[in-house]
Amino acid sequence: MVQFLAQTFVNGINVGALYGLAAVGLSLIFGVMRILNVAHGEFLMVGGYIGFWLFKLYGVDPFVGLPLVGIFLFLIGIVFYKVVFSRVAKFHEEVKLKNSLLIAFGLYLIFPQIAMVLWTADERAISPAYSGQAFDLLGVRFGYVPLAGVCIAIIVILAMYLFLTKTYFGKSLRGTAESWKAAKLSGIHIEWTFMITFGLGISLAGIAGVLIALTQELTPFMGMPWTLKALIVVVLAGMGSIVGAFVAGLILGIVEAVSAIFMGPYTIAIGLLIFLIILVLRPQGLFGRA
Amino acid sequence: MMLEMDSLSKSFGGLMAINHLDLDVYKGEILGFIGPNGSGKTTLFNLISGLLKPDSGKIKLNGIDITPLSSHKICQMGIARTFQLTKPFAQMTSLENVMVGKAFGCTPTWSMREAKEEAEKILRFIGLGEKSMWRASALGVVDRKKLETARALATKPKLLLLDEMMAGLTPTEVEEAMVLVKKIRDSGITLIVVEHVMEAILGISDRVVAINAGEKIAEGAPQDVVRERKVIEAYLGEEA
Amino acid sequence: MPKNWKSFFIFGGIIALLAMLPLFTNRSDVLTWSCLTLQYILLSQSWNIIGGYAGQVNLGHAAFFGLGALTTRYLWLAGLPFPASLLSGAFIATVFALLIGIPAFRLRGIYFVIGTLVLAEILKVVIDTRFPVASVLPVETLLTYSLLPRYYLSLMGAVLSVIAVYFISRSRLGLGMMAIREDEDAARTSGVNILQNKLIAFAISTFLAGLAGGIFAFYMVAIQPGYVFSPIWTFDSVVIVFVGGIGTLIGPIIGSVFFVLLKQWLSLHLPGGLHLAVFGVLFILVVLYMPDGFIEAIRRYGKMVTLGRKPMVQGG
Amino acid sequence: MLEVNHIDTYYGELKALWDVSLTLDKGEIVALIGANGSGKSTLLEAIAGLLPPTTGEILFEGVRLDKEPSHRIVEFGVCLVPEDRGIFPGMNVSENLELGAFSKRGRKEKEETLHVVYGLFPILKNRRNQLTRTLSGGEQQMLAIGKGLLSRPKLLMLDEPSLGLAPLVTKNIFEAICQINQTGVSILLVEQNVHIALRVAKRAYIIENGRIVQHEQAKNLLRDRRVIQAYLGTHYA
Repeated sequence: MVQFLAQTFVNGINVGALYGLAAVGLSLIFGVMRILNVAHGEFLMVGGYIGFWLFKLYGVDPFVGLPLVGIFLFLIGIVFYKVVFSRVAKFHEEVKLKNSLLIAFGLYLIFPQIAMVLWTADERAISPAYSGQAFDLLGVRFGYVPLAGVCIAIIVILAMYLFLTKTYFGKSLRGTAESWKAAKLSGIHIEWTFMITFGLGISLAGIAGVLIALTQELTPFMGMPWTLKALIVVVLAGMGSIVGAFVAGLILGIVEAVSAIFMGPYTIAIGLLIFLIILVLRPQGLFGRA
Repeated sequence: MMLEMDSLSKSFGGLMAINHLDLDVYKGEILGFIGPNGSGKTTLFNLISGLLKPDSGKIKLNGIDITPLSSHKICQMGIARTFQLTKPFAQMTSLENVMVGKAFGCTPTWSMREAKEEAEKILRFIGLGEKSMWRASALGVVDRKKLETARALATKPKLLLLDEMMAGLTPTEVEEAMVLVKKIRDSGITLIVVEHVMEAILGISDRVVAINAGEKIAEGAPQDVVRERKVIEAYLGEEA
Repeated sequence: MPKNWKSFFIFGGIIALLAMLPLFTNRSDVLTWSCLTLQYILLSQSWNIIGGYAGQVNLGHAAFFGLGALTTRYLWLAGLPFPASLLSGAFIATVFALLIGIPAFRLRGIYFVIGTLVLAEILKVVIDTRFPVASVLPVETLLTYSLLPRYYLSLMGAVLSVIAVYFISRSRLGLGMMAIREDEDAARTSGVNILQNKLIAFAISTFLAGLAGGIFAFYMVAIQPGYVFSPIWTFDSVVIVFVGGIGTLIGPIIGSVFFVLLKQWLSLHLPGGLHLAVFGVLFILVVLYMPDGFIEAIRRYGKMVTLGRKPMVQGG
Repeated sequence: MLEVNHIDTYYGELKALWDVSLTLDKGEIVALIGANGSGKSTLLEAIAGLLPPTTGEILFEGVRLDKEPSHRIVEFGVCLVPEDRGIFPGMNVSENLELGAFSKRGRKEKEETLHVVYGLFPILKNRRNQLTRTLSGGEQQMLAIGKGLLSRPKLLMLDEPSLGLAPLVTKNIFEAICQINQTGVSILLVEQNVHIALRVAKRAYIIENGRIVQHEQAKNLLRDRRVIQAYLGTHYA
């Protein structure tokens, strides 16, 4: 029984780390730019498929491909910022929120269709030779690939955290998030900050996508469910909190894994319901302040 | 006595915005309310109109405790207000703005025709008759202030709170506004007026209350209050 | 008021023309497109009430469409007369809206947006699990299936929604809704009961959405229960309302016509689902370059001086 | 040093400044006086590039500022401490000061300036690891000015530095402002406390409804009946 629970716990963490990673990018973009990118999951899907291509077509090991995908998605993010979101970023808060939602809807229409053409509707996965291998510790099974996923997620989020708190540029991102007006008056180039932020957020989504492709399957329509997961995690954590987003991701993963034992197929609904209840009782998030 | 405030307190994160304030407003008077920026005037208006709830203390309107009531109830009981930074319904016409006050205020009506007629009357009274079909977003600062007052009047209040209605007006406009305020009072409405423009406060108030840092520092006839040393120091800056 | 009479005549004329459409043509594609357009008018107007007039960006609209569709479908196939099934569906949607309305309206801004989106997703997941199998019309119904009653029902629904929005926009209720949309504090201190007003708006909006779902359930030969709860229904409504002109009577009508026709036209000329992608691109362009929708663009183009707008002094 | 020539500024469709002109010499303190909503803050925002003027020009040491973005204007040595203080409430004091020196100009001499600021406001040094949100109003204003100084401005624009502060704190802030001025920084001051403003300033402009209506030596204004009536209250006459 203890072993079973421990195993459930580990499985929950494996998935939860990915939730956290998917959410961090969304949280970063919202925190700094006040743009709610509900197409976040679409970029995550693109990242997953690029990793899949690198592996399938060129035999690049997914863990080697990871940084490549990160860089590529960063560039994609910058292009998308320049072409569409930069025009929205200039508006007032409310108009900005509304229009960023609408644009993301548009992207939500575009991405799955293009993915269908490029990669067909079949379920895909990145499955290197070592996937599925695992070791036992006290009767609990640890898969190498999921474990690596958790480690990478932790490293990426830690790096993100250090970047934001220790580097000059990172601090300027946080400053912009606090007040763009004060940031402008401090000599921070907002346009530039926004562009880098958007690139970073999308890059994080891409990395999450590759890790997801290693343990779950890719489909052209995976974007929206993952966006929802990321949104839930971000709201639980409180908008804009990076480490909080990761912790909230873990919590969601564990809650889902545990409730799967009792609720079977209704697990996802339970997770969402818990979320809604927390949202109504504590709109500022578990780790946010009022 | 129309409005009674009894030991009213409100703090924001440790900062006392209103500190055990006792204040009475008498029926039919114009009460001038002065104090430097950040002294708690707007907070007090927010408390009276129910947008904020006090940490302690009571507000009574004609003897009835209105502290626990929600804003719309308070409005329907006869307290209307304007906002210092005007809050027009931007995408609606001036007429529609004022109709909201009539349709939902103290004498609510379901008849849009009645609301419209009343709103037109009030707009003419306030001097916006010709701009009744303008969108509020297209109005200038002065017109927005007038619109704000018209909307409040349309709720048919017994007590009207005017928050810096004259800020940014030219001297002529201030004089017009002073006449207007007196006209409102003569129609039977009690007023609390927050103003920075000293001339106006002295010209229209029957009584003046000065606050600083959330506390009442003086109360009485306008000419006396502005002569008190505490007021001069707080409001006009210390003569060091 | 001659101006009003003119609009009434135009409106009546259009309805009459639409009612006679089946006399002019029996091309099933024309009727299908018209059916879809009319259903979209109903659905988007229903969103327009809560999103456009009351200003609450509800992204859980699919939940109410889905509840209406599912209830109507199952009651109808279980033998209840169709009109009763349809009304029950709309009724269930409304009841659900009122149940969740009070906690939901505690949420502001972005949280309301996310909360409603997640709410619809919960329903979708539950329905997907509970009703995994598609509902197909029984053979005897299939044999007598005709587009004509579906067409007239859609027309009735669309007309009803337009009339509803027309009266709301000219009523005390609509006045209160718009005031809430523009500034809650100002509305509140002018005597508007915010929660009550939002709930009424929500009830009307979801009733019409449930109706739209019911009509869709009547129209479709086979329905995957989870599909009617898909966020795509919400997105379509939002897209139509924004493209046409949010918070206007005509906007959703123009938006629906544009949406259905363009989508159909694209689907004829492009392979696979690519028409959706092109539609997405077009939509983004509209959002970027016509932020107030067609109605405002036309108005601005037509005359620089309109109701309540000063002539622009400067170019921008 | 600063020359504002006939600028007009709009908020959307609303005209906020009408043909405003103003000059400021090196080392001067100039005050802008006017009622709420008269356009004082707008003028500062226009100079800082937050709300660029539609017509007219703004020259600083001979360079056109009106076409430059805000972050470039900081590089020229013009810094605005806005009415809401322009600090980052969720970051601590030293992070705020660090971001104050974000410009290339400020970063070069960050350590020395920091030293100067801590000398001017010793309390900030004690509180350097505290979240800005938890500071008192006076400390926040000191931080705001300190943060402004870290960009090494030649011209410091202060919008209502005494807002919401107790008289004694106000006095301290203004003493600091005078000290800053003595180090050679020119100051453009918007202040509701007309007494203090006219006492520290050399010259003052009076602005009404977006128009400059009077321009005078500060000490003359203190004696001007009209000004006294309008802004100090009639009883003073």
